[in-house]
Amino acid sequence: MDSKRRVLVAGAAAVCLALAVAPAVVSPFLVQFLINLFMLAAMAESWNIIGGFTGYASFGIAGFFGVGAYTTGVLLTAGHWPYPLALPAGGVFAMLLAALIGIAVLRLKGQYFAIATLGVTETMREVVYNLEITGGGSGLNLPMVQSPLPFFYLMFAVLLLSIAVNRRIATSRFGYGLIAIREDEDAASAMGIPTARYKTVAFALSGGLAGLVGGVFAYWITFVDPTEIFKVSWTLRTIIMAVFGGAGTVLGPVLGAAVLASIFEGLSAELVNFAELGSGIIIVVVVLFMPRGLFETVRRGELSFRHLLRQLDEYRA
Amino acid sequence: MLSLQVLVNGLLLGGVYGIMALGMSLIWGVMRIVNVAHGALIMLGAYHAFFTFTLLGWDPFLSLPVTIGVFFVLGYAIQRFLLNRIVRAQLFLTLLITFGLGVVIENLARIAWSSDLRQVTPAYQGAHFELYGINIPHVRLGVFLSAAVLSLLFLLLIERTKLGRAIRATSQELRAAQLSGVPVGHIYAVTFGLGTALAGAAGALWGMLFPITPTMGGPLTLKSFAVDVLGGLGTMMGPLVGGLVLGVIESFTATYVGPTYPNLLSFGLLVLILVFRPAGILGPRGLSG
Amino acid sequence: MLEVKNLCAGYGEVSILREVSLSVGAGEIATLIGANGAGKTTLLNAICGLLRPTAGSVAFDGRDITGRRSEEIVSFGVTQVPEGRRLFAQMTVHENLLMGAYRRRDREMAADLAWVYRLFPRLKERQAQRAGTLSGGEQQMCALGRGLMAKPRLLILDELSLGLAPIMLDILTDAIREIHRQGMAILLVEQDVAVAFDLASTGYVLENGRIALSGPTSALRADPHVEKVYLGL
Amino acid sequence: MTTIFEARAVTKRFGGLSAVSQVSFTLREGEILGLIGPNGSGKTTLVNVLTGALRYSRGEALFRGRSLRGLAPHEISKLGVCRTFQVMKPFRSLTVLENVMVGALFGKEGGARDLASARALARETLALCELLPRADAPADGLSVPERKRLELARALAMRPSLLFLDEVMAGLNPREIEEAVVLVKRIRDAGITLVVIEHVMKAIRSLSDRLMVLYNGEKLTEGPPQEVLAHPAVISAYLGRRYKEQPSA
Repeated sequence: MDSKRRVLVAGAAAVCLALAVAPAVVSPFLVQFLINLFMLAAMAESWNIIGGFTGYASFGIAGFFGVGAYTTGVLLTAGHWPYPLALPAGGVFAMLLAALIGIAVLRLKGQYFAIATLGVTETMREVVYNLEITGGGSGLNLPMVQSPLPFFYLMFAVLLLSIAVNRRIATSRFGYGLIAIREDEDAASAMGIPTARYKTVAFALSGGLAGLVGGVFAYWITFVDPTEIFKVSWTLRTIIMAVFGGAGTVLGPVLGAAVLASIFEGLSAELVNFAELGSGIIIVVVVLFMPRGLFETVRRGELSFRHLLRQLDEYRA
Repeated sequence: MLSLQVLVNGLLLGGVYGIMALGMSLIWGVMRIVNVAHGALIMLGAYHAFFTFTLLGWDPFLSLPVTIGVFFVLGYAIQRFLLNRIVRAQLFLTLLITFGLGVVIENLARIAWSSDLRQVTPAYQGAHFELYGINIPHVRLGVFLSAAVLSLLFLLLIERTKLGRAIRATSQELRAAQLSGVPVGHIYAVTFGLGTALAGAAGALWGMLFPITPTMGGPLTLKSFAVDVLGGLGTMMGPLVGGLVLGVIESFTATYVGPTYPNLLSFGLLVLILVFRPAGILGPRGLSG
Repeated sequence: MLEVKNLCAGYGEVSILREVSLSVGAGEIATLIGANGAGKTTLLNAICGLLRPTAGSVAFDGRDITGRRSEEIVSFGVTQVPEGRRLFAQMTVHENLLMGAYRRRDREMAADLAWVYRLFPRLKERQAQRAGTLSGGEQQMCALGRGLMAKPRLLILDELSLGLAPIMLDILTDAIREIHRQGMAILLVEQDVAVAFDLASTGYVLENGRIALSGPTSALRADPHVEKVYLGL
Repeated sequence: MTTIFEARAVTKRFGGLSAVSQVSFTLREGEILGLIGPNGSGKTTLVNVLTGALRYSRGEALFRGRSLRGLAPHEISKLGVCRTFQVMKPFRSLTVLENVMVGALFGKEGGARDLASARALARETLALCELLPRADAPADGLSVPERKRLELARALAMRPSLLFLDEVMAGLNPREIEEAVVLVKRIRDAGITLVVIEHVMKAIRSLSDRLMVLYNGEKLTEGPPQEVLAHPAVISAYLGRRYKEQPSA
């Protein structure tokens, strides 16, 4: 490994160590913030597989997040499954559902794919809303767990898993296939890439990971209701973090999540009322000035104000 | 007789659905932008009607033209100074920026007017009349007729006027429109202005039927999606047909299946249509590319 | 009338035009020939304001129109009939022609419309028909008619002969001669060397973004290089 | 030399208009067939049908006796029938080397399936196409001739047995055309059968063993270059009516 990579790995190890020790040391509020940060980062990483690498901007990540949460929740409560079984089951079910939906929805492109995945999420919410087993409109209660510590490590583990999956993809034949599909699907198909199969696998992986995150979230919050868990803002906040950080890179989405989550958290601490407003303004500013994402903009050394203004003209009417 | 009443209720509601979706379909047809802030603009329209009604005492139907004018200017400004900069960016950036815009509008409304429910209650709120045993409230009929008149005026503008020709030309062949001397940036701004005006009007009408809150926008954006896709995205008549059809379907589902099922149906329909007949009822074939 | 001097243009980092100069005199027909990918359409887009040139200048009737917006350039009297016709497919033939006159405020539009219908009687028959339903040749007539409706002083035709049946080509070349007789200057961008040399008095040969040869078409016709590159005999 | 490829009455209709109708031809192993015809004569449409990008309206094609009709593009390229694109389609955010690696990774069966051997094969192919110095440059920074060679290198890295080259010489100046001709000959000497679609007559004449002419979607004629190019119908169809009849304007 050349020196640059050795430094990178050492840095990552140090971060992991610090985070592992953190819960014992740091205030309960910060623990909650870190769990939330891990969750958002893991969601951004899972979206990155289909939205970043493959270039298919799915607006349905909240759907699989919700499916995972509900599946784990139902297995835990009605099914009396032990959590260590219920959680992975939630992820696997979300993955299978994503594969099934993917086969149909991935035939669409661009705006149509986005609207279809948005519709999928809405349909999932309405299905859950009308089912007995999921507690219908009143939601689902899960058994309480006293300390948030297990969720701190669990969510961190899911984040590491999602980063590992992204890394594995980025440095594999499958990853090159996905990137080729993003860049030019016709050329990719002509060069021997089974595009339909690759897209479906990417969509399933993305859905499965989001399902896992949902499974941890459900048990952490111990209450799940359809309107809250399937909210469109889950999806869009995930996407803006991935895009802001740098979609299509391994660590970009995590960086984006870390920066934006801190800003959103900071905002909601001081000006409670204006947090959402702040996040809306940030989204508009990021898309206008840094459409390629923070990661890419920094890498190209274009963080200066002059470059940002030039960015404004690139996509003018 | 019940089914006739349900049908009429569905049609009356379908009128508002149609006008709501028409604004989104226009913006999509001309600029290929999916306006996620559409619902937030509808919400603003409802508040605008509410305040002109409560503060100035204007009748909500009579204040419609004012709403349309104000929202046209608002829409023109949004496109001219914000969206024209990213109109050629990749898809999900346009989706993201309109989502950000929607969040900003929604939260400004929440901060400015708080979250408690508002309702436009003109004097004739309760009045209704019977026709062959069917109960027709004045307000609902008024809303339907206004929506119908607005749609007609809009279609005439698009089909008969020079401006309408320029808008259609730009949506069908951008380069040829430029080479014919059409100022495309201005036409985009006018188009977004018209779309926003329609959203504002739809909001004013919606506010007479249902409670007004800052968060009413989100579901309305999705409903407009469903109507447009059902009717045929990017076509002129599609949204109006889609609105009536969805209004009737939801009305029947609510009555015969259960009050919580209409949304399940409309979103399920949205996905099924996109996958199997993306062109919708009226749209040309092969829009899935 | 049209003066292009040392024009450079391209997309992103890839520069396509390298110091191109050409001119079209008043009432003259000039032609620009070259293989596809040589930069012909890029040059036209730079002239007509669809693409901002990176260097050089474009002047029309002495007025500098470099980098001006396309709608301004149309109102100065420069109109381009684009490659591949690009009609407004869902709109009727009549509406397509009206769109050509979008910038005009004067009264003679009705007279011009009548003239276009006399020039192309078949368009008159099909005026209420949707442009997308016309045959290739008829679409080309409609595109040409749309350009004429802008009452240009310089008409630029990009690949008029593309995919046309010979008889249709004859009708259109006759129409061009008629238009030229009305005093209009024409810049003909063509792949069909025969048509180009038949109509135009001066010619420019564009190769890989550079003007390789220029001069009267009678001289160019006999030039070995032209024969070698464009016929390959 | 054995017949490697056979097209039988290949037809493609869009609505009423048939872009390609009843085109049949055969290819012998290691041969170069030149495919010429005016714009809109159906050349690219024919390639799109044969390589699976478009569905057949009628007819079929056999590669080493096996029918290609109904196969998806990636299945066809796995058999060793590959193509380049007339409108170049580089993977912009990837480097030149990575573009070619995609070809190596997903080309004919039994090729380089791990990144290391794909990288090595890609380097070799870039050397063949004289693009090695540009290996680490982003694909969208290349000049027109370089992009043409990238298209070629990507297809070569798939180790094809039969390669359709769609206007790899369009827009090149005479010197660049000479280099491209040398390169294509080197590919043919590596045992690859080629169908070359070009407008540049000089290149077509020196490269092709046989020439096929398409006009309005139909096969006008086929045969050795000298014979085909002197054929009166080809002259008038390809050059346009009047060039030869009245040389003096």
